[in-house]
Amino acid sequence: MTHAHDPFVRVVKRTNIERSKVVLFRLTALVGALLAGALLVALLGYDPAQMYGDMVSGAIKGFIGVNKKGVLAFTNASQATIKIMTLLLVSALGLTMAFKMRFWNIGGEGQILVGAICSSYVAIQFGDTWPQWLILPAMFLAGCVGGGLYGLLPAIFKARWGTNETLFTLMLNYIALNFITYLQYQPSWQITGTSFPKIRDFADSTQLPGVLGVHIGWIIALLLAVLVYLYFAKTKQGYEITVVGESANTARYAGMNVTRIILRTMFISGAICGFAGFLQVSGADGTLTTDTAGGAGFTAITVAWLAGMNPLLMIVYSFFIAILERGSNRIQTTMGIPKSAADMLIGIILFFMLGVEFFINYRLVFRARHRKEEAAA
Amino acid sequence: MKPNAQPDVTKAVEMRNITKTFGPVVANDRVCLTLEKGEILALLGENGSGKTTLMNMLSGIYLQDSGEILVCNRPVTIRSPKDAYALGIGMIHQHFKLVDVLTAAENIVLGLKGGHTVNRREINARVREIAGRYGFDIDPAKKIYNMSVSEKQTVEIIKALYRGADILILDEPTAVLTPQETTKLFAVLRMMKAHGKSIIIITHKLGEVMEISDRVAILRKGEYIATVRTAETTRQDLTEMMVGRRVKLEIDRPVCPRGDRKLHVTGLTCVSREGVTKLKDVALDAFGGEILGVAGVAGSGQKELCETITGLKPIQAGSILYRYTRGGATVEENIAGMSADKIAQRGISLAFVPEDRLGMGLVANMNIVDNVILRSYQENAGMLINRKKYRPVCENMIRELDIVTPGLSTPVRRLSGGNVQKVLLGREILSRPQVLICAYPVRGLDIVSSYRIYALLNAEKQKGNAVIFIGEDLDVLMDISDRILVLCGGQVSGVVDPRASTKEEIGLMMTRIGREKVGGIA
Amino acid sequence: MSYGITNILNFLNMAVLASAPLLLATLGEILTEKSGNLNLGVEGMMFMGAIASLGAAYSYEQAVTLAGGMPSPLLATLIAAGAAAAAGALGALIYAFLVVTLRANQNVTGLTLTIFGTGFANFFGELIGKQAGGFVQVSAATKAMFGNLDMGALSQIPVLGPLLFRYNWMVYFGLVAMLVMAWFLGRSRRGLNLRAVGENPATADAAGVNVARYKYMATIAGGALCGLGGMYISMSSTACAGVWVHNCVNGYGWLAVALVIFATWSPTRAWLCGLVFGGLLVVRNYYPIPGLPMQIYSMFPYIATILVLVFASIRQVKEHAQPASCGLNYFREER
Amino acid sequence: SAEEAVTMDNIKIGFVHVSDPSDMGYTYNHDLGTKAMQAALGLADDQIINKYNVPETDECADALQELIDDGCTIIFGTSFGFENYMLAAAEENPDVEFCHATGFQAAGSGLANMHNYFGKIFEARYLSGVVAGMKSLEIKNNMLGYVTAMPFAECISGFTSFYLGAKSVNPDVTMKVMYTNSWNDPTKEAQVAQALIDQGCGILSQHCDSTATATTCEANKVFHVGYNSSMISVAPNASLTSAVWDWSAYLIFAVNSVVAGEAIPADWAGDLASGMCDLSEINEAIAAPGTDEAVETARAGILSGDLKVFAGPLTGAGKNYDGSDATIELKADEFFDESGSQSAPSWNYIIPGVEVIGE
Ligand SMILES: Nc1ncnc2c1ncn2[C@@H]1O[C@H](COP(=O)(O)OP(=O)(O)OP(=O)(O)O)[C@@H](O)[C@H]1O
Ligand SMILES: Nc1ncnc2c1ncn2[C@@H]1O[C@H](COP(=O)(O)OP(=O)(O)OP(=O)(O)O)[C@@H](O)[C@H]1O
Ligand SMILES: [Mg+2]
Ligand SMILES: [Mg+2]
Repeated sequence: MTHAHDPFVRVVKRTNIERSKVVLFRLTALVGALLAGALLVALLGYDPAQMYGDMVSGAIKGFIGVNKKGVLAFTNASQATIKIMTLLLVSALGLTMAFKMRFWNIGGEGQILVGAICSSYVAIQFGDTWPQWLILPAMFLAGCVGGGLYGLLPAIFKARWGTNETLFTLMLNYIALNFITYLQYQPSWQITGTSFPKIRDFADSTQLPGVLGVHIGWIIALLLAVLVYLYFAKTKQGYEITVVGESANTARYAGMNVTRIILRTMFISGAICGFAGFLQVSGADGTLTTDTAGGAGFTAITVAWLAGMNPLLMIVYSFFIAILERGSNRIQTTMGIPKSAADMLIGIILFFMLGVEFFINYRLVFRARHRKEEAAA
Repeated sequence: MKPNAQPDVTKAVEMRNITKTFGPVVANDRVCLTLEKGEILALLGENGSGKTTLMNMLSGIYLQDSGEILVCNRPVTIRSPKDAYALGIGMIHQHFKLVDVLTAAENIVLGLKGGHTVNRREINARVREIAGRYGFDIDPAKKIYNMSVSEKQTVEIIKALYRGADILILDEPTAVLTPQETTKLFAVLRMMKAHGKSIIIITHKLGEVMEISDRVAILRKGEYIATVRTAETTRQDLTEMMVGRRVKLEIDRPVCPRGDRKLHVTGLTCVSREGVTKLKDVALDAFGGEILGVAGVAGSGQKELCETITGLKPIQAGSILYRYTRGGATVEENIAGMSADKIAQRGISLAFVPEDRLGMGLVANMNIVDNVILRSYQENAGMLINRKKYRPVCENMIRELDIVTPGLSTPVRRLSGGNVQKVLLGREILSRPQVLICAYPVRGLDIVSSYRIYALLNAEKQKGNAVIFIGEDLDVLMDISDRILVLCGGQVSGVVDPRASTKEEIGLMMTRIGREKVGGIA
Repeated sequence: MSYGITNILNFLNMAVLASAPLLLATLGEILTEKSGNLNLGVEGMMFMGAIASLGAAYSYEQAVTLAGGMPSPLLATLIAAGAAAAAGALGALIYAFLVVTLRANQNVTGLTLTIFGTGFANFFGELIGKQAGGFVQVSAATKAMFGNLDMGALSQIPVLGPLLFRYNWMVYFGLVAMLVMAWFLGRSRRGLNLRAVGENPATADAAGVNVARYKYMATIAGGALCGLGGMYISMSSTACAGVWVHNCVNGYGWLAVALVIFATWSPTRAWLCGLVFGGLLVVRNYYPIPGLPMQIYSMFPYIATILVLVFASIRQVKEHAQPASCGLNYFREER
Repeated sequence: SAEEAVTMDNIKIGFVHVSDPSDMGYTYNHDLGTKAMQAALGLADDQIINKYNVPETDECADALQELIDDGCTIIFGTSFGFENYMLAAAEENPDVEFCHATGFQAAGSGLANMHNYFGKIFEARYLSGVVAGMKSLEIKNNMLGYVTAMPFAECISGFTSFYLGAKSVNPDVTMKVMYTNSWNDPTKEAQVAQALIDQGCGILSQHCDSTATATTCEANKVFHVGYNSSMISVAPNASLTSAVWDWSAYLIFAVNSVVAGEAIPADWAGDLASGMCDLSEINEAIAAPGTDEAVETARAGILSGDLKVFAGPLTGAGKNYDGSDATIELKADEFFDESGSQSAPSWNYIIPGVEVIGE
């Protein structure tokens, strides 16, 4: 008789679920998201099949092949995708360092920019005089140190007073952005031959060599993913980060210098983001603008999260998001669908991905089934 | 309702065949329980036997998978705490359910129906009225975060009464109270019983069961065993029903020769960040082959004592001489002022089992291996961590200490309280310490688990190490310690030989009376 | 009146106007965070409110005009406000469903909402614009509804007149919303329950408060306020004044999130701090410091927020802290 | 497809824009030009590919590449920051013509397929200044305000010509200028406009992409002179007129040249005469009496060459590209040949009567 009042559905925690099932769930969510997106564009009078088709072909058409000049390279379409992916992947790896420590670094954008600013400083000062073998490492170093120090700043306050890092890092994004605007007005940084507030293009020697048509950064990014993976799985420092993230109290008790670990980790986190900034100015853009980071610091958060903080999975997810971003450029051309559709689609996909985690962690038992189970017991 | 339709209402609550599972764990397996009107029923069982779970179903926190509940002989469905209150059931949870930043009065009226606005004057008057009736002392406008544990408990009880609870459930209410506070609480409970309230109390302390309850219901591993009249049973019988076999109820105190002085603390003074003096001029010696008990009312500086010695809290004055062997030679070094990481760097292994097991001693989300390497991962050189080396060590520990776990990769958060404590203690012992400090090592543990822990501590003592045992249960302290240091308000009010003193004497020293008055400490 | 006084008055006027959209969104986020939901999607919800209000008012006007009627500016205004609130609430509903019911990570869900809302608004803004032949705008009569109110004699009182009585209705609406919320959180029973939910949901739950419902309600109402904040930008602020401008919210949502901390979760302080914030945003126009580049001026609000953050964390006041469970999801049977 | 001859029926034309037409300003206006060109040349919709909201980063290079891959044989880039990416693409793709607005490097690049274009918008601005000057006489407020994006030649040349136009009819007029540091930040534009109004300016003009200045003027019941496109529809009681572009003049010329196989000049500056720059309709309801006549007089002067905008006697102080101070002093019979040698504006001096606030 109590059954009359049974809740219609109850939530039961799953204790174990096979990996294959997890993958299946996630794929289902992805398909669901794509269908939802399709429904939306169909309602607006576009052909969803064509949209997705164009997106994919626009992003990875041909992928890799022998180009006009007879050398093996990524195709024009996929080059852009790989570049976006590189930026996202490196930034996500940097942010993961902080996230593993439960340090909500949403200042990736700012750290990328400061890294880019520092690299640019070197490029502008010495680009014309130093040889490539010297200028590139110098820019790399400047970018990492700059991004690292910028990441260190909120960490100092966090470690000392527990200052909320989420907003601290967020505010630092805007400060970095405004600083670039400031630099655009400095004659020593400006493009020559005009007073237009734009930072000049850097010398050719400051540009990273390409591999298969894309700057070498993409290979470094892949290596970095493996490195970060190993860092967490195998090193003492990785272990310390996890402990501090779980409980600073425990870490202190275990004889860890929590302050030092927070500072060190945030320096590395910022440095990797700074490295992403370096890749942007010396691999992709060849100059510094307020769009250098272009929101990657934020999108990378979702990449890191989607991958469940697993650096190797981030390769997959950054590629996926890159396809979406790149593909949306394409549909603007072919179908006249505004580019902002990408943001909306990414949003929808993420919503589904966020939602599906629930079904991976919990099981729903409906009233009817619950009674059957009970009867069987 | 017509008066003759009123059934015979002697049963306040009846629970029939209640089953509740959490994933694979069957917390309650067809449990039956009856609470009569106007009685105090003690609910007894080992850790994890399902007491809290059962009560949570009565108070609407959980919903049973199957079985039925009758309140005043009427079948009911309790889907939320609101339903429970409507039925006159109120529960005081083991971990208080109070909002820190709100006042007592605000906490009391939380979630209640009434006008759109909170009429503070009216509520305060009502609260005072209830407090007066049962002999409570309470300031309705005081914020919870300014309250002591027993004050908070008072708020919890008034909260239940304010909502018109006739059936009151108290989950381990005495675990955090001093003996004096417990006495006061029991007086209140008797008064409530006199007012016709029905009460269920959960406690691990058999003495209290015998003192306060009318009947005792016993659970074992989620199953209902029996309900007996308190007057017709003994502690030994209760224990047997609870555990399922005979257990010895005396604590060993093996005789060992007193060893070296391992720790020599003098003039230890510690002031908190807020400027409150927590320890003042504390002196103590710990010798090998001896268990030094530390007694005191909760918050008398026990926590600070442990944390200053282990370098987790800065001190204002004092010296802490620690004797250990370095490079073959025995040295006595002052470790005062060194932080925990400094102490660890010097190669000093000062084992410490903190009060907060999952928040400080262990990392709840990590598995056993990762928790065991916590204190020693720095030992091997290089950047890399060597987990492989520790797997056999952990397996060994699991075997030796009888730790119940699905495997090495299970996060310790999933383990039961007793097993969590075993992992923690086991790891600390692994480091072969010469001094082992344990804060409330058996808090919340049932009898069997507690005895296991006592045995481990005695083994350490027999190895010639110094053990400092900070406890709350004077009976236990007196049975296991070789000496007892009594703390009061952050000062040492004396060191006594438990064999030569009485519980009353020590109790008095804990509350400043007995010896010269200690003043000037907040 | 001397130039100095006029300049101060003008400056204060602008500070009030600049703070108005921030205030609405900040109030929304305070309400949301009081329920324990840290919704970082304010920017997204503002964007959704901004496009929805404009789009709805525009569609209404188009429909009526097409039918040969005369669109009513009052009705258009109401429709715009309703649509803005509904759009913000919709964003918040998505968030609440994911976070409260499906227990998703709050930070990531909020960020996603920002990404989604930004895309949503710019997408539809561009799309409607394309259909309207370039850009969308509402009729002049509707625009006038969002302009500064003429309060006759009141506006003429020296000093007080220009200071208090020369704003658009949304500024006063923000003030009223602030007062209502201050009363709600400080005095009302439901407000007390809400605070308990944000501080300690398990306790609220045990006390018979329907935690999920409160979280949903507060988050959705908060989202509606954020949506109205977005409407302020697209309709009321003279920046857009009823014309869709690509990317018009442009970081205001994040400023609102920061302002919540600045205001230490209090509606009344949100109003005051909002003024300070608004002042910082426009101060360079009224009190330029010779030699200080404008780009450095633009950093002021952000630097000020950081200073407040640091200052608050050093002081560690228990009462004015973030609701204790903020950012954490609650599931009764979890332990 | 390189073998296939380019004809009007198969030519594909690409555009790269930094924003989209909803800005109601620069891009909107450029887009109007595109539409006019399409109508004039009878092109099908799929012969024109627009890329909107392209940032001035590497993404521009990708957008260009995409247009090339899609078969465009002529590509227009409309934002200053695109120039270097276009230069690089031009070098890579000699078969494709690249036309870049506001830039200055084509002539010096030695690339036959890279071209700059812009216009003598200062002529139109001068006329719009005349409209404002007439109004200032009528309302007896001699203070003009000017909301502009950034302190560099294009903007400085813009407000100076506007001021000179106003001054030509009202010698007592002065002007306050404030920068927003952004081409398209409506909120800031509105705030800056409000600040100027608060300081007593009775007529505002602008050099930013959005309509925020116009709507702010409308709300404050002061007058406005727009830029890029007519803003009367958004501010019917404030907007007097606008200095506008008709980009179709160049677009048609360039596309015709490609089809005809003729070379496009490295640098092309449209003007009042060619119709590329002009004044939009004058809002007769609010314009001061006599405005039309005054404008026509000035227009005739400019067209005939008798009237030079930057004519002496005129002094100004500004900065060189390296940041050092620079001055100019034009004698009574001298003039500064703005956009004479290159299409991009180069007047970079602040003249007396103009006050720049808080740079
Ligand atoms: N939150 C949880 N989630 C999943 N499983 C749990 C959880 N809590 C406990 N368990 C499982 O339940 C088992 C029994 O736990 P329980 O607390 O009942 O142990 P116990 O019998 O009380 O042991 P002890 O006497 O040592 O406390 C644990 O071993 C664990 O695997
Ligand atoms: N929320 C939960 N999720 C998963 N398992 C749970 C949960 N609550 C209780 N359990 C499991 O149910 C069993 C009974 O737990 P319960 O807390 O009722 O024990 P108890 O008798 O109150 O123990 P103690 O004396 O330690 O308080 C244990 O195995 C416990 O691990
Ligand atoms: Mg247990
Ligand atoms: Mg329990």
